[in-house]
Amino acid sequence: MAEFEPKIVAFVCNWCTYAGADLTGTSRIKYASNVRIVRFPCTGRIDYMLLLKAFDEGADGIIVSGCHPNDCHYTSGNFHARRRWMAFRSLCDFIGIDTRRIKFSWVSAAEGAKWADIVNTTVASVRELGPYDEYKKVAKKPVKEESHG
Amino acid sequence: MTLGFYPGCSLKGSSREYAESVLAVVKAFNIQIQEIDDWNCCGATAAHSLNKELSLALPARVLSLAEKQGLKEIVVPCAACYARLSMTQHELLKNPELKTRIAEINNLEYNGTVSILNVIQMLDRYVTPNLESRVVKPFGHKVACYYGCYLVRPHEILNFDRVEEPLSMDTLMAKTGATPIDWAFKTECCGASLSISRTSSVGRLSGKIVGDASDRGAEAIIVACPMCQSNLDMRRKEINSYLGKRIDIPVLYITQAIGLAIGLDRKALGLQRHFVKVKV
Amino acid sequence: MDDLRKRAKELIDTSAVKVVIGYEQGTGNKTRALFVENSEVADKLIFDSRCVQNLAAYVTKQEVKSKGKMAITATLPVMRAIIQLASEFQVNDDNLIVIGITPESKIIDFKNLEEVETYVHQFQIEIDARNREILDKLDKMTPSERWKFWIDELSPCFKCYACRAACPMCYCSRCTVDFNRPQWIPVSSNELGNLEWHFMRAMHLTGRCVDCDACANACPLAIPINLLTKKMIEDAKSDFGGYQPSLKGENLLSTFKPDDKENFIQ
Amino acid sequence: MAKIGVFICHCGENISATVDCAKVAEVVGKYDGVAISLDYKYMCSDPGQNLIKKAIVEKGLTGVVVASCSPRMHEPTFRKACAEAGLNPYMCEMANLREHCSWVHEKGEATTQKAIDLVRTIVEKVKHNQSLDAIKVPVTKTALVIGGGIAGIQASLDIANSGHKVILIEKDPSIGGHMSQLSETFPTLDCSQCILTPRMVEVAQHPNITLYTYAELESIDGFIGNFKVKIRKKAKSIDEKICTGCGLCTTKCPNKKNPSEFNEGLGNRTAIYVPFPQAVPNKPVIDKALCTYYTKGKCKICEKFCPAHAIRFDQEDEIIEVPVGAIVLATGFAVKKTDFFPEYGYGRHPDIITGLQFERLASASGPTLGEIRRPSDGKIPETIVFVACAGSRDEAKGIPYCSKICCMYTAKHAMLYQHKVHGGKSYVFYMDIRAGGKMYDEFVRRAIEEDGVNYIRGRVSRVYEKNGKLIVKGADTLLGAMPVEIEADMVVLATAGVANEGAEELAQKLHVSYDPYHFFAEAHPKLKPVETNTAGIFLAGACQAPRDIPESVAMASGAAAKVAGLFSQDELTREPLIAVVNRQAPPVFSSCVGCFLCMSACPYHAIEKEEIKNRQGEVLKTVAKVNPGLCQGCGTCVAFCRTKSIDIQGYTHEEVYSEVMALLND
Repeated sequence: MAEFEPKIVAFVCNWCTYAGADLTGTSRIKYASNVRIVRFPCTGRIDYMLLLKAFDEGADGIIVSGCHPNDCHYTSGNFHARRRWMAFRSLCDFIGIDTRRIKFSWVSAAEGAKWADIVNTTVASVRELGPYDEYKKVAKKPVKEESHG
Repeated sequence: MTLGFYPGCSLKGSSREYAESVLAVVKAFNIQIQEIDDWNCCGATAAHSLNKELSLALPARVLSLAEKQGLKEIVVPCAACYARLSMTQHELLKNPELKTRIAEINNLEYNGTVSILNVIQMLDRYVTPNLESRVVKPFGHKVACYYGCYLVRPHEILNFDRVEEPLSMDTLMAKTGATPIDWAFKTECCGASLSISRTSSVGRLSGKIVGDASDRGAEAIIVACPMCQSNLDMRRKEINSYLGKRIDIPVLYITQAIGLAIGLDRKALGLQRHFVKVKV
Repeated sequence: MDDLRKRAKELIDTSAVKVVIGYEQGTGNKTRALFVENSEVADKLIFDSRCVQNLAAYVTKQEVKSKGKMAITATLPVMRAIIQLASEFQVNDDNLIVIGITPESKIIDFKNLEEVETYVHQFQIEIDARNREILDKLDKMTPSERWKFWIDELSPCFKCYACRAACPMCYCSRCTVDFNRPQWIPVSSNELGNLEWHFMRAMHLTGRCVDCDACANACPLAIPINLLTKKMIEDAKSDFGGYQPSLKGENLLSTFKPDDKENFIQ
Repeated sequence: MAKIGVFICHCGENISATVDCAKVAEVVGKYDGVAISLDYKYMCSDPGQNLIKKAIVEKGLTGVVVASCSPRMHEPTFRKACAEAGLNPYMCEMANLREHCSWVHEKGEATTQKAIDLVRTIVEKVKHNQSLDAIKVPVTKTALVIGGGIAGIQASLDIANSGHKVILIEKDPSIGGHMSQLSETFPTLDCSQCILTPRMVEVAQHPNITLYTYAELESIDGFIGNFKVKIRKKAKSIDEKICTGCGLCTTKCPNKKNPSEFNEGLGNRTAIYVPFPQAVPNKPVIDKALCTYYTKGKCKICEKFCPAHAIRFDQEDEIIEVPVGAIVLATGFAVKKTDFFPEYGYGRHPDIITGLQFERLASASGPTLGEIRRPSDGKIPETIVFVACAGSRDEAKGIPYCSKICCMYTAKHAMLYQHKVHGGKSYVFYMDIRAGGKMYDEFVRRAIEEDGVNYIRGRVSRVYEKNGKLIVKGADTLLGAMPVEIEADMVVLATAGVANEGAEELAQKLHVSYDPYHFFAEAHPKLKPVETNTAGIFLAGACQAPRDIPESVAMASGAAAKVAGLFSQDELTREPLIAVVNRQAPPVFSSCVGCFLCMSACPYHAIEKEEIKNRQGEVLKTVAKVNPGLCQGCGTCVAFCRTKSIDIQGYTHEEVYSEVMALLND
């Protein structure tokens, strides 16, 4: 049987992590193709409900990434986001959502290599955890692993 | 409340008069005081240059004992003991792992509930409020208040007085009727523990201090540290030879000066024990 | 109790307020909300340990608000809710008088909300021992066990929204669950819909919940949904040093500190 | 029904080498709502763009997806092309197949599949996109410059010379700032006043500049292009229109012994005074805190002698309100006084002075007419010690930063001293010599090598007085920290440059960020050095960090260029990617419940309360409203709003939701 290929959704801000991921491309650094990026103006815009939606729709792992503290294009969007993530992550953990499947990171526009590393390590760790069947069952999604497309 | 008392080694030996005068003043102001039972050396100054754990374990044991004996507040007249105890409290409260380790070494629990007072803090709290009304014989002399190194440093941890130019002793002495002088050597080093090993250095360092006090017309030097006192007093011969002249200014503990001002017996204050005769 | 009735009559008779919100004897051994609009009705007012419903939920209801200036019988959780509502611009000194009441049924007169705030700030929001124990038990479970616990606990929920109606902080004119472009939360009361509804509600109450347990008390199926908000209160304490409703209007999640400490962002 | 055109770019071989572009076009072409899907070698080329334009016209496309490089690269290109073909530019989106796919993955099925997923996601987004119009904001072409030092003067002149109106306000009675106090300037040693005063006069006479001295900012409202500012003109107690500036009042005023601010306390001034002879405007003000009439109710001697009858004791502060389009902050800095230094006796000794005081001693217009004489007894010091880094780079003093200008002015001071006092001995205690700048290091070398200034690398631990001498104790770290003691006649401390008093309050008033030391923060440390994070407010000079004259002037001209650029248009055009609070039909008006927690979450103070009133003017509801001039489009409020009443154009709930849905489901 083929190795399990997790589906990873990445929620990133336009100014740092999206640009950082652009730099990964410009530097031709290769990483796992399991990730799909959704672009937001700022981490402050990332609605936590979207993270749940991603799991609903069958994501096995999630990456949320933005500008390092003090680097926010909008000065404090990432600080607001960080607070929400702290609360969100606590609640996820309490309700039993597997927080190992949600990676939060700061990736600047200069950290192309870091982006590749974040993706690769997330893919590897989620692959090890296996498909997120627990959530898929609740979301009435097919639990048998399937290929993309 | 009973105030705990940690004399440390000096106050039981070469600086007996410091202990005597502290206790005399404390008694005169009706303060309950109790010496910590089974206390040990604080480790100054040798321990902290040799063995970190030992240098923390020694003061920690004293503090643990004070806690165990139900004391909430202790007065530590010796400036070196005061610094070591305060440093230890700071380090252990900052670092829980270290705290556990030290508690294991001492086999005594340590919680950090005891507050540590130097002699001036103790006086400020319990004596100053009533001091002026108790003065019967104003200490009408020009005095140089000498703080030394340990009383105010490191400021971040002790958080006592102004680090570069402290004033607390000056303020206190003014209340006894003395005139504190403005001088430059308040926090210079006296040579401290080099007293035995390099007497000539002490002569030079302490010489500058005594010389400046004398030049500015001081009639007494007021201290709050047994090492400062013994260097400025006992090493006067070396000081005089460094300065090339004879200076007779006596060196009094602040508790002795206060004792005199409130009319305590000179002997009870141990004034006869000094090398430089106390004529004030 | 006489003091309370006297105070209510006084407020109505002097036209200081149009309505006094309090408790009356309900059916069985239960109490229910009473709206005193004339002084005869004031004699029905009661107060005892059974009066746990959070009356603050009424001050934002259009039907009550439209009567004019209100007075409210307020226990500590009600007062907390009032201050939180004031910080969110839902009530103010012009439209609300608070009649404070201690657990011993003693009346506290407050001149204004600022005094209520001062009173409220004497007490920290603390989780009671019984719930503490449950939280500790849940904390010791693995995430999978907790997941199973919650899916099971929430499965009977049929989304009657009694929790929302009872909660003084759920005063939004349009709840996220009623938002359909897009439909964030599935309408049906299936496992996923229930999970997301209660998850979202707990997030919305983070930093705002006054720990009155009105939601859990109102639930016809006795689902312990207040554990979710209690957990958030606990975590707010350890992560952000806790919170208190405050007229300053600074909400835990609408503000931040540059040195907020987390241990999971890479 | 949506008609989306999808255009897959090969980017030469950059994309097609690993992604099967033809297959992507084919698969995507089958999706609902996709009217045309094709691939091409270079979409950004003219023929490529023409393909898109042609399809828009011929197929009547309602949306366009260009799948090529990063939108950060070519989004403007393709949006412009769409606009040219008559499609709203915001109906065009890009899928990033190059940076996020072809360049980072190996050739293969999975990579092509990812490309398909990415394109599908953006197609779903575009289906929910809405036409947006660029936001146009009118521009008031008047600039407010706050602070009349060299930075404010330069900025005012540059803006005025580009043809725009300027209002310059200065809190002191005269413009000129610190530069007017300086003796000579490094590294050329030309006289500060000689180069400054012509500029000051030019400001006063410029037809485009309105100058308010003795005036401060009272309040500010509005946003870029449309600020409304209130200025408090403090009462000068004279009628400026009548006053001829003859100065008779200042010679007659009996209240003469007040320390002169201009001379840094080394000279005196009267209660009615002109700060210095070259002041602009050269008309006096009465210092109400000192004037005998104001404090004791009797005197009025100036009034008696004024030949023009210009004294007005009953004058009150005046508040004027003006609309401005841009603001330049040039409020400068302050220096720590000697009383900041306990180790140097808390400044109690008169012969321990600051660098700025030394400037006054060395200045020909100063209290000693340019002779270096010590304040205590007027003697010419035979030995002088300069202490660099007094406070600066000292964590313990709370000033860990380098004040930047001190190395240079200390070298200048020592040099001036050597030039004026032949045979004098000067010492400089320093930590490092930081003389980066054109001709700067040469200047310091000259002080050391030609003028014989003794540089000692080490810090001074204490300065005290003994037998009429100041004993300076320090260490020479280049000689193994050997203790050094110098008996000096005067000590000059190069005290740290700090933010002006009140800088924090001013920043808060203007919603401008500031650093931990209360200097104003630039929008980007490298690429936006004169902008602030509030659009339309710019920085010049030492209010942003300690700066020397050339840097302050350069910054001022930079800020002026930004203002002129802003004023070159009648309307500001901004991307419409901003937040909007919904409005609905009565009686709901908006789903916003008015909790206003979004207000504290907004980094830009862009959210306001709007009262919805009926015809009788009664308030029916108070709801949030986003000020389009201030909103920068971060969306922090959007994710925070419980009722989902705020949405952000370009990243709406529906748009991002449909993206996420499409990512994982085809």
